[in-house]
Amino acid sequence: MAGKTKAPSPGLFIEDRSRRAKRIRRRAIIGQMAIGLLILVLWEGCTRFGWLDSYYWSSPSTIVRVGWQAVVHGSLLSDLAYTSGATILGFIAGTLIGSAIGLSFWWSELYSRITEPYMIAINAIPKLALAPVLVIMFGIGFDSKVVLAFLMTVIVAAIAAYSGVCNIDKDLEKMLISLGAKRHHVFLKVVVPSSIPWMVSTLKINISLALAGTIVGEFISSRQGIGRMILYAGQVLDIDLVWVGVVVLSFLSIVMYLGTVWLERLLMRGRTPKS
Amino acid sequence: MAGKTKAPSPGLFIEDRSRRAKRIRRRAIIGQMAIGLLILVLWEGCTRFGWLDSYYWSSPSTIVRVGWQAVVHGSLLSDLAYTSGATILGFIAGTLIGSAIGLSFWWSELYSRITEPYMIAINAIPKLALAPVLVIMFGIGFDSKVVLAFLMTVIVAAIAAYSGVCNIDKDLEKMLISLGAKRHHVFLKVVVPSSIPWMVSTLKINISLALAGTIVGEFISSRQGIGRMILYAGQVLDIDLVWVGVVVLSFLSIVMYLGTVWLERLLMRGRTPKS
Amino acid sequence: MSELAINHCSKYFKKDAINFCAVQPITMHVESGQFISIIGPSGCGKSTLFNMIAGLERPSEGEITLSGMPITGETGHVGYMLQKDLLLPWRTILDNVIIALEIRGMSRKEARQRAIPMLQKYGLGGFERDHPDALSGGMRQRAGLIRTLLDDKQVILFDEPFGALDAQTRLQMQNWLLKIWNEFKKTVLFVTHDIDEAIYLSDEIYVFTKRPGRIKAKVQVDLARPRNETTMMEARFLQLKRELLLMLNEERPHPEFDGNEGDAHGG
Amino acid sequence: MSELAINHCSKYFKKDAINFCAVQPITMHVESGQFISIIGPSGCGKSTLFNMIAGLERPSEGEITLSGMPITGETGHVGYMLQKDLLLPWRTILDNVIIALEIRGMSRKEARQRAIPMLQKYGLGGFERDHPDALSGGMRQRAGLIRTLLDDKQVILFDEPFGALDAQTRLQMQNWLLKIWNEFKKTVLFVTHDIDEAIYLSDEIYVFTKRPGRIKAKVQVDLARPRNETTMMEARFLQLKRELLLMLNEERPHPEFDGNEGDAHGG
Amino acid sequence: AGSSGSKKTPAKNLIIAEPVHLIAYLPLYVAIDKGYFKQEGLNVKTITATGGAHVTAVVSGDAWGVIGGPDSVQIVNAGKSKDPITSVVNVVNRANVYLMASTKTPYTGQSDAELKAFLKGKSIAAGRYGGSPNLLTRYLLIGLGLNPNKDVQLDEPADAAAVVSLVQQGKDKIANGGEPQINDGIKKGVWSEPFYGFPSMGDYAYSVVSVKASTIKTDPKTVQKFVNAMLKGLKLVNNNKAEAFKVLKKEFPTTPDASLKAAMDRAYKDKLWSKDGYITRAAVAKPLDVVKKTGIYTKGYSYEKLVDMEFVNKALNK
Ligand SMILES: Nc1ncnc2c1ncn2[C@@H]1O[C@H](COP(=O)(O)OP(=O)(O)OP(=O)(O)O)[C@@H](O)[C@H]1O
Ligand SMILES: Nc1ncnc2c1ncn2[C@@H]1O[C@H](COP(=O)(O)OP(=O)(O)OP(=O)(O)O)[C@@H](O)[C@H]1O
Ligand SMILES: [Mg+2]
Ligand SMILES: [Mg+2]
Repeated sequence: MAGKTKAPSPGLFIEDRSRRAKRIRRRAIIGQMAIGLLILVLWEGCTRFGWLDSYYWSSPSTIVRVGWQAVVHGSLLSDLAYTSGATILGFIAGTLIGSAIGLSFWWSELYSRITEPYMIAINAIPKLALAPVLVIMFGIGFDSKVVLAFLMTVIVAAIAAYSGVCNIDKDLEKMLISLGAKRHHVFLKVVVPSSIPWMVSTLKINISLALAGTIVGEFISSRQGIGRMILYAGQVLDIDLVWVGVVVLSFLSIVMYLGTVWLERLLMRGRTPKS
Repeated sequence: MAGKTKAPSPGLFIEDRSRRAKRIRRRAIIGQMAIGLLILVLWEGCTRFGWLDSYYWSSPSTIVRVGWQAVVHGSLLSDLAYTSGATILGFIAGTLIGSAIGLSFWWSELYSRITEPYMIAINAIPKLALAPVLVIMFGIGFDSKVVLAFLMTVIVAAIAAYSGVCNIDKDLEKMLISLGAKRHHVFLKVVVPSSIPWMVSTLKINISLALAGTIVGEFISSRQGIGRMILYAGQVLDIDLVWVGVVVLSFLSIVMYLGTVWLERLLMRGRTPKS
Repeated sequence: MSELAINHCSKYFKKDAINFCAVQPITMHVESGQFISIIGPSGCGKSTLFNMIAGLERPSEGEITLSGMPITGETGHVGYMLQKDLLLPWRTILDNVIIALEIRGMSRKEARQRAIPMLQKYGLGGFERDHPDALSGGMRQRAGLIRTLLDDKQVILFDEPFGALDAQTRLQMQNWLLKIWNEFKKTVLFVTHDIDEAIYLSDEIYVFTKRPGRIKAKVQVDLARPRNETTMMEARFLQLKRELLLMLNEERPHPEFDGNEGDAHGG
Repeated sequence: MSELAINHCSKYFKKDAINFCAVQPITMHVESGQFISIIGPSGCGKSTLFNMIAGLERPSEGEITLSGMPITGETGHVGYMLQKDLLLPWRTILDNVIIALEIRGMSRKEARQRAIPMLQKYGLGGFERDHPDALSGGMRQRAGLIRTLLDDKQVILFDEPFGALDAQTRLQMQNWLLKIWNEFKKTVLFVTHDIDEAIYLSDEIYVFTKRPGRIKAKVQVDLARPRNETTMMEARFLQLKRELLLMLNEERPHPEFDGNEGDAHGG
Repeated sequence: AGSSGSKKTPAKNLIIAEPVHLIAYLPLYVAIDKGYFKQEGLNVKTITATGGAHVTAVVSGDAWGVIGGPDSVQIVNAGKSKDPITSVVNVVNRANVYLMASTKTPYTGQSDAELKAFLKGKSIAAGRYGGSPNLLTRYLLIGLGLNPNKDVQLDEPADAAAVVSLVQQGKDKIANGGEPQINDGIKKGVWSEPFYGFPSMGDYAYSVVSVKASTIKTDPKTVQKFVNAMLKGLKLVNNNKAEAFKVLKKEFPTTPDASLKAAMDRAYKDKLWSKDGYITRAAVAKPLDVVKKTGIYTKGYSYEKLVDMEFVNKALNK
């Protein structure tokens, strides 16, 4: 506005942060690709020349070939859809319900304190171990994978939301109460929105936990899914196919990660990153 | 100090927060025990009266009995030592090295941006799936469990430390630089200490991830450990013993959780909780 | 109209098992439409008194009435503004100022319609859809005051509302507040550490003793209204300032080196 | 002794692809041991100027010298204190004030020995082992100043150091600063929004224009030292205040409603 | 850790990787418990390695030998040819898998045609895909002219115990498995005695001990000692039921006696354990035919390369 004065004489040093940021972004993408390429080349080379045992390490070209076969002759695509579907559903359910649980702790400190150790204990149960019980409780269908993805995420989401609740600006609550607000007003208008950054902060971790949960669910029993494919491949020692599964899961997780980054940006719209 | 005037007349309303806090703490402990007892009684009752199939659900009394057998005739205690040892070592290594990685991102934005997607991808690899490769890489001994616990925690720790790095008060850096500090001064005197709360905040999640990593390591291959015991029990359909393992793990995780709470308090000494 | 009466209100806390007096019994009657300032050393209980009036804390003894109705321990009877603007960072300015109306159950749409002219009239036109982050400190306090005004309470408490603003913005805000007070004829209770500010704005100034707080003196500010920047150069202004400074100095425990007796402040 | 010279220094930023002038070319010579204040509207580039002197930002053109030596773009030649105390919350007060010595490579033990008498002398005795959280705002700023003093630079820049303090604490801090300045004979550059403060403290006041900043006037403060609270009631003081107020009012874009042209401030 | 390296003690440390801790591996446990390995100067320990890691552990050198199917050994050998793994002694010589029908839909037929008709359209809890029980079930279906992917519904849980609950829940009508599942199911009334047993296939190299070819080459003495002790273990298990049961109890301390007893009875009845440790051509052919028919591994094999019976022969001739 007022700063747009005459152009300064040439040869001046002028700081330009946005250009610098852009340059870094561009270089980062180039660097990422370069590293990716380097890994691929090294991997391929090492296995070609026998520095790495290609039986166990497979090789990028083999993985692509086997992966393509799995797409054409196998059911890789529908497996992928199955696994990502269960993961996303479980993630959404776990995050929403977990956040709700965490937020509900705002209503009573007593209640939250009583519940905490039980949540921790439940979280620590290795789900794979309780397969027979889980089969009885949740069956072996698609829902059971969703339930496991849900179970993996719900407690982490609850803990995060509760951290948010504990860090609420008490003065905002006070302000609202002084305006004559009831507790449910405070909850809806202050507690929930001000906990959002905390909930958002665990999305990245939760999406990979949800994926892990789905995979465990498929290990327990499944007719479809990447986890089932990997398990099968491991069982019959088809390590190339194991690698296909691993690579697909890595890509899936990166895609989901980007999804959470986008979600984060969406939820944090109109807020500066928390200090 | 100046407030210690004459005692007020009796019958006044006097606020006493520390007493209220103490009361809540006492009630919470009572509540926790009550709920624990309730669960035990319900569980025992339901399985006694056949509302739950005791074959799958076992029962508290059976679990205690089988657990005692496992202590006396089996090797429950040494299993417990094995699992918790690997977990704690992996947790410490993962947290320290992960934090170091996260902090190292402070030195270059480019480097951090290039690295991030690869970290995410590595984090998403289901370790159980790569069992054959992991055996080749890390063997089947105690170290391999530590490595898996490490792998589960290192990325989460790195992400947390990096969040800390991103949220550093730029003015503190500026102040130090204005005093003539070099980059390594800023790193050691501002970046590291001011990221500690962020690193501390993931300890709770990381301890259970480390436990999960150890269990997976024991599933892959082991001669000892609670994970191996659970796996074995599942294979011989000794579901009571599976429950013993589950209960022991739950207790272990609660103990470790309390340990991290203590560690948190230690590391955050002299700091108020972050706002 | 309404008169705010504080009858023998005191406040005790229990700390480390000993009773701790924050405010000694205070009795105060504020007539409708008056602008009252309260000054006193840090930690003397000014904020505690306000919390009691606003119903956020229960007095240990005594009673508070508004137009004769007891309002002790009840919230929602008076407006309250703090030094921190306390705008909700995730809401736009417009949605921030209507929050009291929302709580009362008015629909957002109606509330917004009512708020927009208010924002425009009082210097926030064009910022309705911005988030608080985008505004300067002065503008944020302005939004906070408009929120309080929309709540439409007869009595408004201000607890150091301009304490965090720089001196020039502060002066603008004082003039602006006087203008609004003049238009709305509210009863105002105003806590400040700035003696100039207290004199410039008030009809009456209560001086509190150091902790535990008690009314030390009540000073009438007999300066003509409307006041403007030249008022501050008047002899009577300077005389009042000298008087008040003297009174406050008496209440300062160690005039040279000691800060605020360990109360955390600032930043 | 040392003289600080700012020779035709300006600062441009590029924002959204257009050049944006934050500070117009400024030339200033500050003699050793002087107390100089700078006042001007918000956003006029005062902090940017200080950042250039401290070596934190590179000027777009021009040069800065200290006792004839060029220090443009170099850090560590002058002391710098901001409104935020910028104490490291995880260090005790004692360990906070010695940080500059540590950076220079002195052992902690030696640095502490040097700092303790300083803390005791200047009102922080007994607080050495406390963390900053436990201190009031005024005490924290005191610790910040002691940190700067221990760094032992001839020139110290203050950017609104007392802006976040309440009026009474502020006055104490001003007296304390004058006392220290008198003992240490440092060259001080002091940015403030408070005209009273500028007059009370300075030998000379530079008034800046609104953005992009430029020196509008240079006012000699011919008040006798030592100064105390009665100084503020003197006629010459009031006259200077009136003059400066007038100058600043000229620089205010919209005297009534506009705040700080959208610059975020406060809180 | 702890591969064949410790020279401080006279006994040589050997680690045998097992995919699961199984009642069927009793001869191995007996040889350990009764000190047969000790007598040969060996200190043998087992390690449980899942997900195909049991064979890998030998490849990586972490384990000295592996107990498991020759089919998985062949698959790994085909993948990496440098130092193939070779089977040296037989342990379980019957396909230790059975089919049970839910008590709600019992099977009473006798002929293949009846079996086919019974299986068609049923849902079967078949265990982890790629695992032996699963593959054998598929093999049977294919042999009967049924398509495992179309004509029946296979549920393939990774966890053995889940099979029982699947049938009990009514999700599946048929289950496969071995002991102790069978007995558990019978006790719970989920199913009755198996209606089909794969032991009927006769000699079947279900679990053999295999070591690296390089081990045979560089350290044949140790291999010989190991085989000697294994044969003693097989002998005791086959001849002294009471002693064998004691060891079984020790190895599976928390499993109820009844289950263990049922498992032993069934094992003796179906001649589970190899009499002499010898791996016949026919016994190897069957598992490799199973992986071939089910499409897991189709590249073929050579008995001479996969099996080395010189040690068993030497021990038997001694
Ligand atoms: N909830 C509480 N529990 C215990 N003590 C309290 C509580 N609230 C306030 N106090 C104490 O009561 C005294 C009065 O505090 P109050 O905040 O009312 O002072 P104040 O006059 O507003 O000070 P300032 O000018 O610094 O804002 C202080 O010593 C404070 O520590
Ligand atoms: N790094 C930067 N990039 C772009 N613009 C900047 C940067 N730093 C400062 N500015 C702009 O330069 C102008 C001068 O800012 P500066 O902080 O120096 O003002 P100031 O006089 O200190 O204001 P205040 O009194 O509010 O502290 C402002 O308009 C600001 O937005
Ligand atoms: Mg207060
Ligand atoms: Mg500034």
